[in-house]
Order: sequence, then structure tokens, then C-alpha cells
Amino acid sequence: MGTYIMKRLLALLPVIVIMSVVVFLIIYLIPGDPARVMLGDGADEETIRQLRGQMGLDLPLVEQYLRWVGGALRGDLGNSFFLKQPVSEAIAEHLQPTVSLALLAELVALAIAVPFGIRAAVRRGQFADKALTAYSLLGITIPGFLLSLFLVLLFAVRLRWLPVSGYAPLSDGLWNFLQYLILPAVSIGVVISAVIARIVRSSVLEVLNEPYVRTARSKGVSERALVYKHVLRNALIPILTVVGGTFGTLMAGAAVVETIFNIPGIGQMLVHSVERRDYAVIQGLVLFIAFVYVAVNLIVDLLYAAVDPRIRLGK
Amino acid sequence: SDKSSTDAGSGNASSGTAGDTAGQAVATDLKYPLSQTIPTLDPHLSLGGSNATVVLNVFEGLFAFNSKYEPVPMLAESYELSADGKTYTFLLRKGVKFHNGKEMKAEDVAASLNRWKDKAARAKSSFGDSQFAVQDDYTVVLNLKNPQNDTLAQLSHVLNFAGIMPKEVIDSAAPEGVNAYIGTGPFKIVEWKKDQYVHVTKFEQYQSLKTAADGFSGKKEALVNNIYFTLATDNATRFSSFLSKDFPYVDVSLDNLPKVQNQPDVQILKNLTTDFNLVFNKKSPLFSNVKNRQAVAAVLDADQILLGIVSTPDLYRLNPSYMYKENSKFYSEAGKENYNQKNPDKAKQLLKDAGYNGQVVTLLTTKDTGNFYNATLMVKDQLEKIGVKTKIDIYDYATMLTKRADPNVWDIYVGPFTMPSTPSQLLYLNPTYGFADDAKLAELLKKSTSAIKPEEIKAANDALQQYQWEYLAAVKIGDTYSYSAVRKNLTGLTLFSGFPNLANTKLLK
Amino acid sequence: MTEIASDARVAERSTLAGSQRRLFYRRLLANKAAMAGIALIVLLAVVSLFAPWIAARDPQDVDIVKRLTPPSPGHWFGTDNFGRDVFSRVVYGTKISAEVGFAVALAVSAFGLVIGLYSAMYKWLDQLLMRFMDGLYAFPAVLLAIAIMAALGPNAGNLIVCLIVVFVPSVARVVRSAALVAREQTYIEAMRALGASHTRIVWLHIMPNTLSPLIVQGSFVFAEAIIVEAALSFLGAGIPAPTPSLGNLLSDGKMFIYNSWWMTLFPGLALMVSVLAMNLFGDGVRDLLDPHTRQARKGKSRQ
Amino acid sequence: MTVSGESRPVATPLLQVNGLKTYYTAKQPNGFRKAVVKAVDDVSFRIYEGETYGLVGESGCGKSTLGKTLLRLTEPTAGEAVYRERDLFRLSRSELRTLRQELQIVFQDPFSSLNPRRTIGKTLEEPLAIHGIGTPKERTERAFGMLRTVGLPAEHYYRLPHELSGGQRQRIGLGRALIVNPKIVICDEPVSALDVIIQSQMINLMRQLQAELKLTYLFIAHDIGVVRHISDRIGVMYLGKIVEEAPVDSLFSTPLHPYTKVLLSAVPNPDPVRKKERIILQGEPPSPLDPPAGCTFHTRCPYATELCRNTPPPKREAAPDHFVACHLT
Amino acid sequence: MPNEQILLDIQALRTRFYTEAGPVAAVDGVSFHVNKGEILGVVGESGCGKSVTAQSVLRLFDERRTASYEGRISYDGRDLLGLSERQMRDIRGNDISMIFQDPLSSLNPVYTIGDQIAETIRLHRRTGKKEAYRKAVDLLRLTGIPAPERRVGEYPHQLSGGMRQRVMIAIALACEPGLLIADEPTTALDVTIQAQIMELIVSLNRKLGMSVMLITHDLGLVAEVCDRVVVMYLGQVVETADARTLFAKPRHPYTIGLMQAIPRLDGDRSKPLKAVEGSVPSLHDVPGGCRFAPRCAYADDKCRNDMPELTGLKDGTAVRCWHADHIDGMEA
Ligand SMILES: Nc1ncnc2c1ncn2[C@@H]1O[C@H](COP(=O)(O)OP(=O)(O)OP(=O)(O)O)[C@@H](O)[C@H]1O
Ligand SMILES: Nc1ncnc2c1ncn2[C@@H]1O[C@H](COP(=O)(O)OP(=O)(O)OP(=O)(O)O)[C@@H](O)[C@H]1O
Ligand SMILES: [Mg+2]
Ligand SMILES: [Mg+2]
Repeated sequence: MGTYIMKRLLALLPVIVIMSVVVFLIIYLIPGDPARVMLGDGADEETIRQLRGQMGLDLPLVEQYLRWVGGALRGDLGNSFFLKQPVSEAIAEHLQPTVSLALLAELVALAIAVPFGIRAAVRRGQFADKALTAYSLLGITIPGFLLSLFLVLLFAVRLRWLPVSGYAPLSDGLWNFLQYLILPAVSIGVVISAVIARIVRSSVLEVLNEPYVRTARSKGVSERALVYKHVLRNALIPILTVVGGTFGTLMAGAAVVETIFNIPGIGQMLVHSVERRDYAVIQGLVLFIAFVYVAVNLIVDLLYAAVDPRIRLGK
Repeated sequence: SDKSSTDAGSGNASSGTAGDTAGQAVATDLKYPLSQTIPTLDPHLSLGGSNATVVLNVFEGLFAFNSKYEPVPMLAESYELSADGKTYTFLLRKGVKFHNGKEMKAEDVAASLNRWKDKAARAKSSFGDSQFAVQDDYTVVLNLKNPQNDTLAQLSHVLNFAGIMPKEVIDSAAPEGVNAYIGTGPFKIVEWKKDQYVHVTKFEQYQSLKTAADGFSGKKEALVNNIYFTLATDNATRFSSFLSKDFPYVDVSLDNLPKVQNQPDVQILKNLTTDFNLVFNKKSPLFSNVKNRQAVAAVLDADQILLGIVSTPDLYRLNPSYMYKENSKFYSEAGKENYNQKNPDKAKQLLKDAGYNGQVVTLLTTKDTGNFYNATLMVKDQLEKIGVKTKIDIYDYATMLTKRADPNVWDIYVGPFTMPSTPSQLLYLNPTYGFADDAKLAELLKKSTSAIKPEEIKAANDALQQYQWEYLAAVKIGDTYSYSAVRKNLTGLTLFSGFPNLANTKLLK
Repeated sequence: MTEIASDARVAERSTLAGSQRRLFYRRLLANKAAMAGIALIVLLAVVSLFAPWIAARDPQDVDIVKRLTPPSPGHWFGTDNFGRDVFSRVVYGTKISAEVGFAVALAVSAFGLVIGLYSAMYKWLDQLLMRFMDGLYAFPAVLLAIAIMAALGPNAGNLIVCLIVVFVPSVARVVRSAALVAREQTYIEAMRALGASHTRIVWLHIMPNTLSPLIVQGSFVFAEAIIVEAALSFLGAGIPAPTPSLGNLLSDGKMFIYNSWWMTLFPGLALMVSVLAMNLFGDGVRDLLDPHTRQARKGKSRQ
Repeated sequence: MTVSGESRPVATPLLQVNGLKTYYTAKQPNGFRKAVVKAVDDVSFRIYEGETYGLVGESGCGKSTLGKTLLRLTEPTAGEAVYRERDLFRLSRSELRTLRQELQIVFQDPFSSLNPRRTIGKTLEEPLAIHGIGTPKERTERAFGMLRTVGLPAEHYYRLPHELSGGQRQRIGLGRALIVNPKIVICDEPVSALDVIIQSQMINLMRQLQAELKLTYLFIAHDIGVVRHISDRIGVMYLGKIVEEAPVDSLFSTPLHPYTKVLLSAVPNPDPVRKKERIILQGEPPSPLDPPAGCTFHTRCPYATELCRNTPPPKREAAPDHFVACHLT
Repeated sequence: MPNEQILLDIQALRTRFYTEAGPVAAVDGVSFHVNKGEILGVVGESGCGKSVTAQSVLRLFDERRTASYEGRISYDGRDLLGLSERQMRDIRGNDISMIFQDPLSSLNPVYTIGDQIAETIRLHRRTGKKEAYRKAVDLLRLTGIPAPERRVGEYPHQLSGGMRQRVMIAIALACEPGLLIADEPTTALDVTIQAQIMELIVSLNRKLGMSVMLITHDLGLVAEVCDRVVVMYLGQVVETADARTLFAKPRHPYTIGLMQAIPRLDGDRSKPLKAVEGSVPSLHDVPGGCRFAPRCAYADDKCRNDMPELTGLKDGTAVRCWHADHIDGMEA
């Protein structure tokens, strides 16, 4: 197991090398200059030049890259001029909100998608199934901002149940922490649930046709136990895959919702950093996201093995 | 138009007064929205927007604008100007403390202002190599090569703000900014959580002036203990937070206005925020030819463009001058016959004369902030009506900045400009911004700043503006306002070009 | 046992093929979702092809005096903050978004197909390509979009390039996994036993098996490309304004959502219809292809 | 039966396999060490022109691997297979391609061995197209001809595989192999998936075609009744090795290897009156990942001795043409 | 006529499936019975409706969407088709249990075999978890799995095919059912293993007195283990008889064809096998008259037009054939 995980993490190396080169090239290609952003419209050209020198932007690209790689190998992702802190520290700070949000959103999504998807599969062609189709189409097409806006107006402005926006770390108390995350988690969760519910439906349908379901039925298992015990666990693998995929995407992909709800997460950090060309942070984040992506895949694979005893890792 | 809004033509808007609420319970904490991220809190590098919102409450300069854009002494006790107009002697107030407890002395002021002068392009172009020198502990002297009538205005201006910081801070500053934010203002910085909030707290040792508060000048008394300048980049979020009473103040878009307009506990403020100008790239093949620039000026219909920017006649005014009307020193109507001409025929003729034959005009803009895009779209529409081929290049703000510094990739740029108070602050008269390259313009600009007597200033300024309307480094389009809403329990808030003076502001429970 | 192929029997060919086709049509007609999808796609196609005739006005025509007027006989969907006709903008927006979606779906399918097929065939290539795809997949789309638009210039073509890069990994994976399954089929082994070349095996025998997941995934990419374009428009990295893509219309509409709801509602509906069309179509295709595979499976369990 | 076992001329064999080994490397379930599956382990046999060589053995003993290796669908680890004086395992790609026409295969699974998306006609024409035989029109004619040969109506030309029954599909599988006029056809359990009636039709057809087209079969199956019916000589495989090889009659009258005896006794006899004595084997077949030392059958052999447990038995000729690898005979 | 001996009685069972091309009766008027303690063989070509009949007995097809049943199935005097779903659940696995052809896919891959055996016990008996597990181990031992204490915690994929089928049998035996339906229990297994499993089923039948309905198309198997035999063709029963009688004197031409198709170990190798020509027609296209007529060597016009009934003969045999009297099965 340990060796397996090590091996998987080693497989990450080529991805990281590719990503780091690509991100460097992209940064080289994108016009825009962090010095100019920092100093603004009325900045003096001389000052801009100085600042660029300070930031190391006047070095040849290859040298910049090698310097950065040198640092990265020693675990140093560089410093952000804008955040005035080491990139790794900045990422660590923004991690909790994003991970919390992503977890909660997945939870919301699963809470909706699993019962709904199962019902639709069992009642194929009937009302629940059609409702699921409608729901998932709506969920996929509804623009995220509209849903968020609506939730905020209803639950925060009108009913005053929850705050409009903001974030409190878990150390501020559970309710404090949750109250800020509920609305954004629902906004994201609904959209994801639309995707997951469809997968639940189709993979449950697939499993329903398996001979061992017939065996269970022939043993006298009730419909409910049949679906929740025998079918669901076998249908879990495609569901896990999608959940893992969406979770990975949420790392950087929740930027819009994070912005709307003012959650200081990775997505917002990435958007801000791109906006102001905070190269060190962009590079660090891209690497980090790639890492998370691989880590999530790895966790999903470990879960596969937990769910399905046939899957043996290392094969 | 609507009674609930306070029209603050002066560029200032105030909510209520601090006096009439004595006896009510007051809140000690205040949350104030920031709409953009803050790259730095170094006052000398600050570019307006969210930076200024914070910086102006933390730092102070020798002078500060009052509501009429007049520089009034702030950290300076007084100043003397030599007869030739070249030597300023600033006497400093005594007993002014920095947030670190150290008293402000001349060495701090000189160090701060010499650094500021190098960092702020507008100051550099005004003061060149002149240095602020320490005369004694409370006296700083500035020797200029030529008279500069904008000296005090430059020292007061809110962008690249000439804030005074301790000498040690200046000495240890890196190119990307100072390492500690220590000023003399009524609030001191406690924590800056990047991209989230800036927490400032009442500075107990603040030495207030006794003169009446006016703009950013005069008396300042911190009436709340803590202010959290909170970043909320999304319009709708800021507004919802206002509705849920999280923020007592918010900027209000036209669309949101009806929701707060007739609320009894909300006061609507109308602030003069920006003026819009169309800037030509004077190095571009097309607009290096003044005839083409004139053609553009001839066709523009300012009313329509402004309407396109703000969507309502309530939020703009026509103004042929590069200065606000309120700026009595530099306001001028010279050359106004070239403003808002709406004359397509003339434009077509001019184009013909200039030999225009269908080259594509590139309009550079961004959708990231402000109303750049709206204005650009309206200009494009009007240009197309006289047969000019156009293309809009939209980039994110950072890219746009870089592209704009490149003379080869754009022709026209339309954008908002924050509160010019002297001609020397007009970026587009600067060779780096739109690449103006005209000896006469430079000459006239110099004259207008070096004049000393009010009549001379007026004459020089009229001549400058007259010439600008012919040379057309840029075309003035008009001034725009914006609404903001204040809960009535927030009293004493002063807004100056949209930037709040949070001293004297009280939040009732 | 040795019957002779009489002409009469051969003549059955047409009736046989005919009844096959009829059965297919019957199934297609019975599949309401697919039919609705096809109807909507036809609608989209008509709108796209005849946009200049359907939209009475130039979608970019500014008439500032008439700004923000609600729907009326003159402007069915009202006007926006520049007085532009929202109906014309929605028509053109749909056209452009559909074009982007289509171009992206097509290109992504082509690239995804080649990459997926060949990585399923060759192990070393698989390692190389799939690692690269992993990298692309994890790469933040926003960064990519801003980078490509800023570096290559803001236009629809470059946006399409960006979306292609974003979507290729997922399609390549789907194709690859379908191809991996097909590759293990005995008839592929039979082809090798017959001495068929790799090219023949890949394109004639494996590729058709990847088509149905590819079509489903392609229709998904079409829909998703439209949605992602809309999301990028919010960040200013979509199809550059003033070109009326649905994303641009929505992001314009957001500024006036309370009082000028028509600026959001109609583009929103158009977006939903476009996405719906392709989703229904994709689902329909899958369902249509399903009975066939199920039949085959049932047969197998009989042995 | 074209050539009976006894009247076989002393001619050179058509295909002579010597010391064939095919090993797979598989990852071990728990770790990262590679394990070797000796799927075919030192197998030698010969096939003479016109005969049918039957190969029986239980699942996983390496029958298919053997067949596929001969066609180089799986690469051999060692050994040679001499076909018309050329070692199949030393042919270059292009030589192999041309020789493939002469060596063909029919697979067990009639459902996955035909491309579900190609019509029967196209499937039959494909081998001709691959080898560039004839014009498209001629190919079509040959395809119709082949349909007739395998006893299917011409209309099937336009059908898709899923529209045919298993037996009909298997006929197509045979037709596809025969259309290039092969010399040897390797039949990898071609009737195992079919039910008895279809199976009997198919066996009859194969025998008939063998006679008509002068074919040589390597016939793999696990049903010893079927193999007996079609073969001239039979090889019995156990765990990668041929443990007994003999002409049919000799094998059935005097089975020598204990495993062969078990196989023969396990076949149910459709005669309720004559119930016979069954040898019921205990235990499961050992894993080819970890074959037993000595005689691979000793773990299940009722007569196993110490010798069997330690020393692999050599192959020897117990009677004319009757070979066996067992210490006890 | 109520008969003490009869355990399961199927009368005119008709199971229809709703397919895209309209409803089809996969089982069309099937009647037969299973006596207490006997092994009944059900044989017939692939697709003739053996499995559907078996699954209809337990009503495993979804009556809401997939299938409908007509006729009468009574078990121990109870009419199964009239029971509610809940009552039916009590029958399944308890009174009647079933084992399927493919032991790999018929066991749930994600639960241990112990779980799966214990589940059945706990569904029908009030036992604790521990108790159920102990019982599971006993059952595994009964089916001859070595080291059952260890195996009980393993997953299906860790077992060989033969062992999996034993587990299926253990599940089926868990509640000591009166009737075991074995649907082609050995088709997927090797001959040597197949013999082991059949041996086991027969010994259980002997030991426990449990009736067995053995579905297969292997006539050899039937000859060895069955007491009586039902022969099915295209959804109908064409012949039922005592096993000895059937093999000695098959009456229906289809039964005869079936027997001749098997390559016998003692048969003449030089002659081709006798094979029934043609293949089974589609259920959508059932011939009028006798269903076997298109493939039958004896068919005449009467056969092609009129459907014969299943008629009982003197020796207890019943045949669905117009020519039953003058066909001598072994003549060929
Ligand atoms: N590609 C492969 N990689 C690793 N092991 C393999 C591979 N193919 C087959 N084997 C193993 O080789 C052994 C022989 O397999 P083979 O398919 O030749 O058996 P078989 O006798 O044809 O069995 P069956 O009757 O089930 O078809 C088995 O243990 C099998 O698991
Ligand atoms: N769920 C279903 N829907 C429609 N038709 C079905 C269904 N299940 C079975 N059939 C059809 O009913 C007929 C009888 O099938 P059944 O499975 O009973 O055959 P069988 O005698 O068990 O054959 P085998 O020996 O292959 O198992 C077949 O033609 C089959 O296609
Ligand atoms: Mg095999
Ligand atoms: Mg069956």
C-alpha cells in the first residue's frame, strides 16, 4: 500500500514537469506585467523597470525557470510580491476554505443525487425518472451566478437565516463555520448533483441487470435492501469517479462562487493572481492543483479498493 | 431628480451630521466594502480605487483637499512661498505622532516626499530633480527650478498619495513597496489579510486639527474603534450585504437603485466620480495625423456616449473642460466649440482630407473594471456611423495596461480618469500615456503650472486648453456620477470622489 | 444445406435493408427524447442559418434613446442598456454560441478520437499521451483562456482553441476506454490472425465501437462549451464583446437583472434550449444504440 | 474422416511443434514482483496433412495459448513450429502475412468473434481485401459462395451478426477462416458455446468441409465426446503440458494417464440404465502461477506417489503412437 | 386432482414479456409438476423457455414493467401467483430457492460469501449475526468446501468457479427449502468440477429429501440423476416422462433429435451425427400448428395447421405430438 502510494506519487513527476514548463511558457506568452499592475496607471517607467528587476522578470526565461525549479525542488515555491508571503504559506491559508467548501458541496450533491438517481433508475420511465431528467438539465444549464443570487436574496436578505457572504474558519465554532458555507455549498452542490444524479441513475440501471441482483431477489431480499445494499455499492465506482473528478475541478473551478460569497479560497486566489500576474502564486497554484488532482485520483483509487474487494491496488 | 438623494456637485457627499445623534448607542465596529483587490497599501504607489479608500484614512500628507479641491494644511502648520515662486518652506505641526508612537519630524517628511516624488510619475514630471530638504526638526524646504503652481495640489492629490511615513520605513522600503504601514492618520492598521480585509483601529494618540472638517481636511475624530475594510468584488454581493445590514454603505448600480431609493432608513448619495476622455495614440499611423483626431472629435456625441456609460441622464453632465467646474483655479471653457460637436459631415470631410481609406481603428479596452467598455462601445458606434472601420480589442486589465504602453497595437482608448486637480495631473498630456509628442503642448503645460498669479494661471490654462482642443491629445467626453447608499445610522461619512473620509463617522446601533 | 442463391433471395436484400431501416426509424420515433432533441437541433440550425432573416435588426445597432425598453411588438425581447434589440442579439448569440459549440465539439471529437485510439493501441504512447492529458485536465481553464486570448488576440477562433484544449482530455479518455474494451474483443484478434494491418484494425474495427460514446460525449462537449464560454464571459475571457454570444448577453444582463429581466431571461432560455437540444440528442443516441448492445449481451449469457 | 489414424503414411508432418513454451508475465496479486505463468510448457507434437488433431483439457490449461502461439497472436517464449520446412516463429512480418492465409483460426465465442457493426458479407470479404485477392466483384461472389458452403441462405449476406443465432454466427466464423483457402485451421472450442443440436450441425459441417477442402484441423475443446467424434488423434493437456497423446481408439480403449481416465469417466452418459462408475476428483486445479513440483497432476491424482511429487515424469511411447507422461504406467 | 405427492404444480403457465416489438409469450401454456423428494429434469434447446419458467415460479420478473404471468403455480397448496410481494418474499430463499448458471456473476462481488449466506438466514430466521455466521460455516462445510472457517470471510473472486457454485448451493440450502431450482448449475464449469457439483446436489437430495428441479440441456446429465424429465420446445412442454422411459423410448421427434445430437462415447465415429435441421424460430414468429413442424421429419399438413395437445399415454408419459403412437424413438 505504502509503496503503491509512493509509486503513484512518482508518476506525478512527469505531469508536474510538463505543467511547470507549460505554465512558464504561458506566463511568457501572456502580455501584462506584474510591476505595472502593482504600480498602476500613473506609474513611473523607471520605477516599473526597477520593480521588474527586483521581481527577477528581466532574467532570461530559461534562467527564471531553472531558478524556480531549483527552489521548488527544495520545497520553496517562491514568494508573492503582492501577498508578501511565501507562496506555499499563502496556498496553505487558502486551502481550508476551498476544501471545506468542496467537501460540503459534494455532500449536498450526494444527498440530492443518490436518492434521486436511485429512484429514477428503479422507476425507469416513470415520473421520478422524468423529473430527474428535467432536474439535471436545469442544473446543468442554470448559470451559477443566478442560482447564487437567488439563494442569497431568499435566505440571507429576505429570511436572514444565513449571512450573505464571508468565511469563518472552523476554529471559530462549527455553526459559525457552517453558516457561511451553506449557501455556496448548495449553489455548487445543486449543479454537481445534476451531473452525479445522472451517473447514479445509469450505473444503478446497469447493476440492476446484473445476475447477482436476481440472486438477491431470489433469496427474498426486500426491494429497499436490494437497492441500497446490493445495488448501490456495486454502482459506486462510476459515482466515485465523477465525485472525484468534480472535487478536483472544484479546487480551482469554484472561483465564481467563491467570489460571489467572498470565500478566500484557491479559486479566488487563482483569479486574483492571474488578474495581477502574480507569477509565483500562479506557478505554485498550478502545481498544487495538479498535485491535488492526482491526490484525489489516488484517493478515489483507494476508495475503489475499499468499495470493491476485486480491485487490488498495484495491478 | 429624486429627493432622497443628496446631490453633491462638489465631488463631496456627506451623510447626516455627527452632532444630531448624541445620546444614541453607537457601534464600535464598522464594515466598509472594498470593490477591488488591493495590490499594495504603500500610499506612494497607490492607484486609487480600493487602495485610496484605506490609505486616505491611515496616512496623511502635508496638505489635504477640502471639498473645493483646495489644498489645506494637514500635517503642515503653514508654508511660505518665496517671491520667485521657486522655494517652498513647510513648517510642520509639532507633536504629531506616528502610529508607532514616534513623533513626526522633518527628516521623516523629507524622506517620505523624496521617495514619493520618485515613485509618482505625475510628481516626477512636476518636480524633476528638486529635493525636499530638512531645515530643522520642523521645517522642510523645497527648491524648484521653475515655479510650480500645482505644488500643493500635487501634495494633496489622492492618487500616488504623498503620505508621510517614518524615515526608517522609507529607508527600508523595497521597490515593491514599504514593509510597514505606519502613518499619522486617525486609524492605524492592525491587520491586512490579503484579498480579504484590512482591519484598522482607532489611533488613540491622534492629534486632530481644530478647524472644521471639510473634504479630507480639518478635524478628524475616530468615532468607531474598528473598521474592517472588507473585499467584496461582486456587485450583487456588496449590495446584498448592504440589504442585510452588513455594510452600512454601498455603491449602488442603477439597477439596484429602486430597491433602496424609497427606504426610510437609507440615504442615497450621488457622487461625482470620474471624467471620461478619449485618448488617441498619437504614434499610431492614423492618429498621428491631427486631421483624423479632429474628425473623431467632430463626430462624437457626448450625450449619447455618457448615456451609454451610465444609462441614465441623472448620472452625467456635459463638461468641455479637462477640469471639474468645482476646481475654480483651473476650470476653463476655452476651446469648447470643439466639444460635443455631433457633426458627422465635418468628420467625414476631415477624414477625406486626411486620406482615410478604410483602415481599421483599434479601440483598446477592458471589461474588468469601470465603464471602459461601455464608453468604448458607444464611441465605436459613432465612428462606424461615419464609415470608419473599427475593431474592439478587449483584454483583462493587466494585459490592457501593457498593451496601452505599446504604441504599435492600438489607436483609441476611452477611459475614466479619477479627479484631475491640476493640468499636470492629466495623464494624457504626458508623453508616456498616449505618446503625445508636441513641443507646443509641453510648453503650454509648463507655462500653466509655472504661472503664479491667479490671472496668469487662468490665461495660461485657457491657452493650454484651447491648444489641447486643437491638438487633441485626448477628447473630453464628460463627467459621470455614481450613486451610493448609506444607512441613516451611519452619520458623518464624507465621500470625496467616491473615497470615504471615515473620521468623524459614527455608526449608531 | 447447399442452397443456391436464387435471384429471389437476393432481391430480398432491399426489403430486408428496408425493414431494418424502418425498425430504426420506428425506434427513433418512439424515442421522444431523441425526437425532441432533433427538433431542437433543427430549430437551432434554422436559427443559425437564417439569423440575418430572422433577426430584423443588426444585433450591434446602438440606439441609446431606446435603452432598456421592455418587450414590445417592436422589440419582442426588449432592448438592452445600449438600446440594442435583445431579440436580434439572442438570435445571433445563439448562432455564435452554437457555432462555437459545434466547432469545439467537432475538433475535440477528432483530436480525442485520434489520441484515444492510438493510446489504447500502443502502451508507450499511452503513457506519454495520458500523462499529457492529465496535465491538461488539471490545468485551470480560466488561466488557459486568459493566456490564449491575451497571447493570441481576443477573438472567437482563439477561444475555440482554448476550449478545445480544455475538452480534449475528457474525450480522449472516453474514446480510449471504449477502444480498450473493443481491443480485447475476439474479432480484433481474428483480424490480426488474418494479417490485417494496425491501421485497418484501428480505423475499421476499433473506431466504430468508440463512436457511440464519442457521440454522447461530443454532444456533451457541445453543451458544455457553450456553458463554459458563458462562464468565461463573466471573467471577460469569453468571446470578446460586442459580439453577441449567449455568455456575453448573460453577463451584460446581470448588470440589469432586477429591472430589465428580459436581458437575462431570453438569453438564459436560449442557452437552456441549446444545451437541452444536445443533451437530449446525446441521451437519445445512447438509448437508440442501447437495445442493440443489450440484445448482444443477452445472447452471450445464453452460452 | 479423410485419413484414418492407421492408414497414415509415414510422410513428414505438415506441422511439427518442438519444445514450445509460452510464458506470460503477470503481476502478482499482492506485490510488484512479476510472476511467470507457464501457460504452455514444453509441448511437442505433430500434425499430419488432412488429419484432425484434438486437444482436450480443462479450463486454463493452455489450450488457447497454444493455438494462438502457433498463429503468432501470442509470441512464443521458446521452441519451434515447422510448417512446410519453415519455422513459423522465425518468419519476418511480411513472410508471416502471406503465410497467414494458410493458417487460420475459428474462435469459441460466436458473439464477440464477429464485429457487430459489419455485415456478414463485409466480414466474409474482409480477409480477401486484406490480402488483396480479387476485385471487389469477385470478392462478393466468393462471399456468396462461402455462405452457400457453410450452409446459410444468401440473404444473410446483408445481415448484421446480432440478427443471427449462435450457430449461424459460428458458421460465419468458419467461413471467414476458410475463404482464404487455408491449409490448417485451428479451431479453438468452436462448438463449446452452442447447444447440442446446433453443435451437432456444426460438427457435421466441419467434417464435411474437411473432406471437401482437404483441411487439417487442430481442434481444441473441453468436451471429450465432441473431440472423440471429430479427431484422429488426441492430445490431453494438463497445466501447460501434454500428458497423453494417442490415436482416438487407442486413447478411449486404453487410457493410460490418470487424468485422462478421470476425463473419460466424467462425461455423463445419456443412458439411465447403464450408470457407470465415476472417478470424482478431489480438490481444485492448481494455479498456473504456482504449479506443483514433480508431476503437475500429483495434487489431485488418486495414485500419486513420492516419485510423482518430486520428479516430473518423462514422455514415453507406451504403445505405438500412444505417448504418455506418467510414472505409474 | 390434489395429490399428496405433488410439491410444485404448474398449470397452463404463460409468461409474457413486453418488448419493443410487442408482447411475446416466452412460456406459453406450460404445465408440469414436481413431486416431493424427486429430481425433475427440464431439458430443451437454448431459448426454449426453461429459465423463464423457473424464474416465473419465484416471480422474479418485474410485474410492473417487464412481464405478466397467467395460469396457476401452486406450491404446497398455496397459489403463488395470488400472493402479495411481501408474502412472496417469504417464499423466496425459504421454501423455494434457486441457483443460477453462472456462479461468478450470480454472487455479489462486494460482500463476503459469509455475508451473503448469513443474509439469507437472517432474512427468514430470527437469528443473531454470530449465529447466522456459524450456520454459514456449517453450510459451507456441508457443501464440501475445505477450511470453511477461513473461506467464510473471503470474497467471491477469491474462489474458483466450482467453489463459487458451492457457495450458491449453500445460500440456496440456508433455510432448508422444500424445492431447489437449479438453472444449468454446471454449464460454466469444467467437466471434472461439474461432476463434483452434481454429486453434491444428488447427495443433498438424498440426504435432505429436498426436491430438485434441474434445468439443463445436457441429456447425459439428466440420464444420470433425474427421476422424471420435462422436455420443452419453444415455450411449450412437448414431452414429460419417467427418465428411464424417456431414454428407452422417446416419443416426440424433438426429443429424439435431441438425443441423437449428442456425440456418444460409444457412438460410431465414422457416421455424421444425426442433427435436427434448421434452428428455433423467433418468438415473434411462432409457427401455427405444431411448433416443431417446420423442423420435423414426420410433419404433415395436420401438424402444420393444428396444434397438438399434451396427451397422456398409458405409461405415464405425456407427449405433444399427433404421431406419438407410431414413432419409435430408437429406430434411427
Ligand atoms: N494475456 C495473458 N496474460 C497472462 N496470463 C494469461 C494470458 N492469457 C492467458 N493467460 C493464462 O494462461 C493460462 C492458460 O490460458 P488459456 O487461455 O490458454 O487456457 P485454455 O486452456 O484455453 O482455457 P479455456 O478452456 O478456459 O479457454 C491461464 O492460466 C490464463 O490465466
Ligand atoms: N426479460 C425478457 N424480455 C424479453 N424476452 C425474454 C426475457 N427473458 C427471456 N426472454 C426470451 O424468452 C425466451 C426463453 O428464454 P429462456 O432464458 O427461458 O431460455 P432457456 O431455455 O433458459 O435457454 P438457455 O438454455 O439459453 O438458458 C428467449 O427467446 C428469450 O429471448
Ligand atoms: Mg481457451
Ligand atoms: Mg436459461
